[in-house]
Amino acid sequence: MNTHVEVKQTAFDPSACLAEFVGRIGDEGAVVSFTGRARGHAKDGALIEALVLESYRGVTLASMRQIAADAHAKFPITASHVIHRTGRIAPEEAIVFVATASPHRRAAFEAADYLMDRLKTEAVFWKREEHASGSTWIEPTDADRSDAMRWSNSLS
Amino acid sequence: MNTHVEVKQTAFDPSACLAEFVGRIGDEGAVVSFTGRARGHAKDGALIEALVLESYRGVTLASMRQIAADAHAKFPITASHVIHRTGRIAPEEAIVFVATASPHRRAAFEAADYLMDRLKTEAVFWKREEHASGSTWIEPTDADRSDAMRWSNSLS
Amino acid sequence: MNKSIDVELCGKLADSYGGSVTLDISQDGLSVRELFAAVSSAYPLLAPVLAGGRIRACVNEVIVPDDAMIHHGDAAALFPPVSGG
Amino acid sequence: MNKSIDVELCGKLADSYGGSVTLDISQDGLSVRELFAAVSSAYPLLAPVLAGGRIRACVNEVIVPDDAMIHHGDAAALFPPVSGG
Repeated sequence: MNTHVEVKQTAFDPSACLAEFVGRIGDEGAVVSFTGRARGHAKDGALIEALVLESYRGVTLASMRQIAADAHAKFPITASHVIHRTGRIAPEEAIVFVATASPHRRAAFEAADYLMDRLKTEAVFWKREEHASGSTWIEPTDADRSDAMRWSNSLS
Repeated sequence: MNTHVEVKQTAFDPSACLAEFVGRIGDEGAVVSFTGRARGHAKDGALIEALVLESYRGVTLASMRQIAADAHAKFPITASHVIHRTGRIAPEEAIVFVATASPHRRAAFEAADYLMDRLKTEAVFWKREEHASGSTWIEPTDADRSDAMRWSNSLS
Repeated sequence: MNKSIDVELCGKLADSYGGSVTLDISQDGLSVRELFAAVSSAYPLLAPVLAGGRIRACVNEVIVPDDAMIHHGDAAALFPPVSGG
Repeated sequence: MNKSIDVELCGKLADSYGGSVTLDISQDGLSVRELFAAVSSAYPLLAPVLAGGRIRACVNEVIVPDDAMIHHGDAAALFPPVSGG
């Protein structure tokens, strides 16, 4: 299985990840990437100073590897790339980068979409937003859970 | 409308496009990119030497701009980037690069997916694959047409 | 007095006669429908594909309907089905 | 003779008592169910969230069911709902 899964302690550049990913695939016709970035403002408009992500030993990486393996089992993709930050993340910095390659456009899109839905709800991270008045733990939203449910009726 | 639409005569680097795109957006949480690349083998396994794309004067760029405008009208995206090659394209080179940004993951995915479906079937290009025994014109497949139809029942 | 017009042939339409063909047209011009008939008559290898209903005419960088008029000096082109990406 | 075990508290569970708490446990160990009760009793601010049914136990880097056993020397942790991305 041609996948690269990594937890990063420091800031990373999504375009460098895309370059690395494209550099290790063949002549697949379709490459999809998703970059999740730390926002600078909460829904109520309050300034967010940082997003802090906590991981747990090998469990976090293992959960990401399982999700990548499931994506390869479920979709005809030939390669994937899953990078996730931990630690203190400034607004506009990347939190997560996912890329997929396939001969088929639809498979590449769906697998990237699936990877993100699973990462949002099942990857072993805990995150909180720090703002002037304290910090707020962020859990998956109802939308995140219903997005993830889209795939479950045909899970292998 | 924060969109950049361009026809390129020469090879371009999708990761540089992603860097440029991310460099001109704000703190949007979701960035999706799609790269379409020239394949090296036809479905029957025959070696493809090059993909040749033809465009027509200002009509090609206008068709791409219309598709980008429709994506902005249809989805809550804040920015988009649409680059398309013309001319002779070697296997593994990028043909098309699309990127979208949104506060919402689903909107970014759907808008990129939509842009590609429309570009495949409505952008004013003609393409042929060159191989040892001659060349073959490529038209949208049935899958391309049915992909594009997915959006039409809710077209604004 | 007749004038002539160059019609650009895009994509696979260029396979038989190259990227453009020339037609004599009257000073009053002709409709897209008449253009198709004139091209089919003067360049018979194009007749089958022009009869297939999937070719569009482009005049001065705008895709136009069958009853649009074309005059000497216009930039006319014929588009087979497009395919980007 | 009783032994002790450190239980790591992940995410929001660390808000009240920091990132880990210590429990005395018997030499026979205890089940996950008993761990929840012992933590709730010794660290009462954690009792409501542990009773909510959404906390999972992780022993030696594996998420385990309620009847799994934990012994002195195991790496135990409590996970609130996870959220990546």
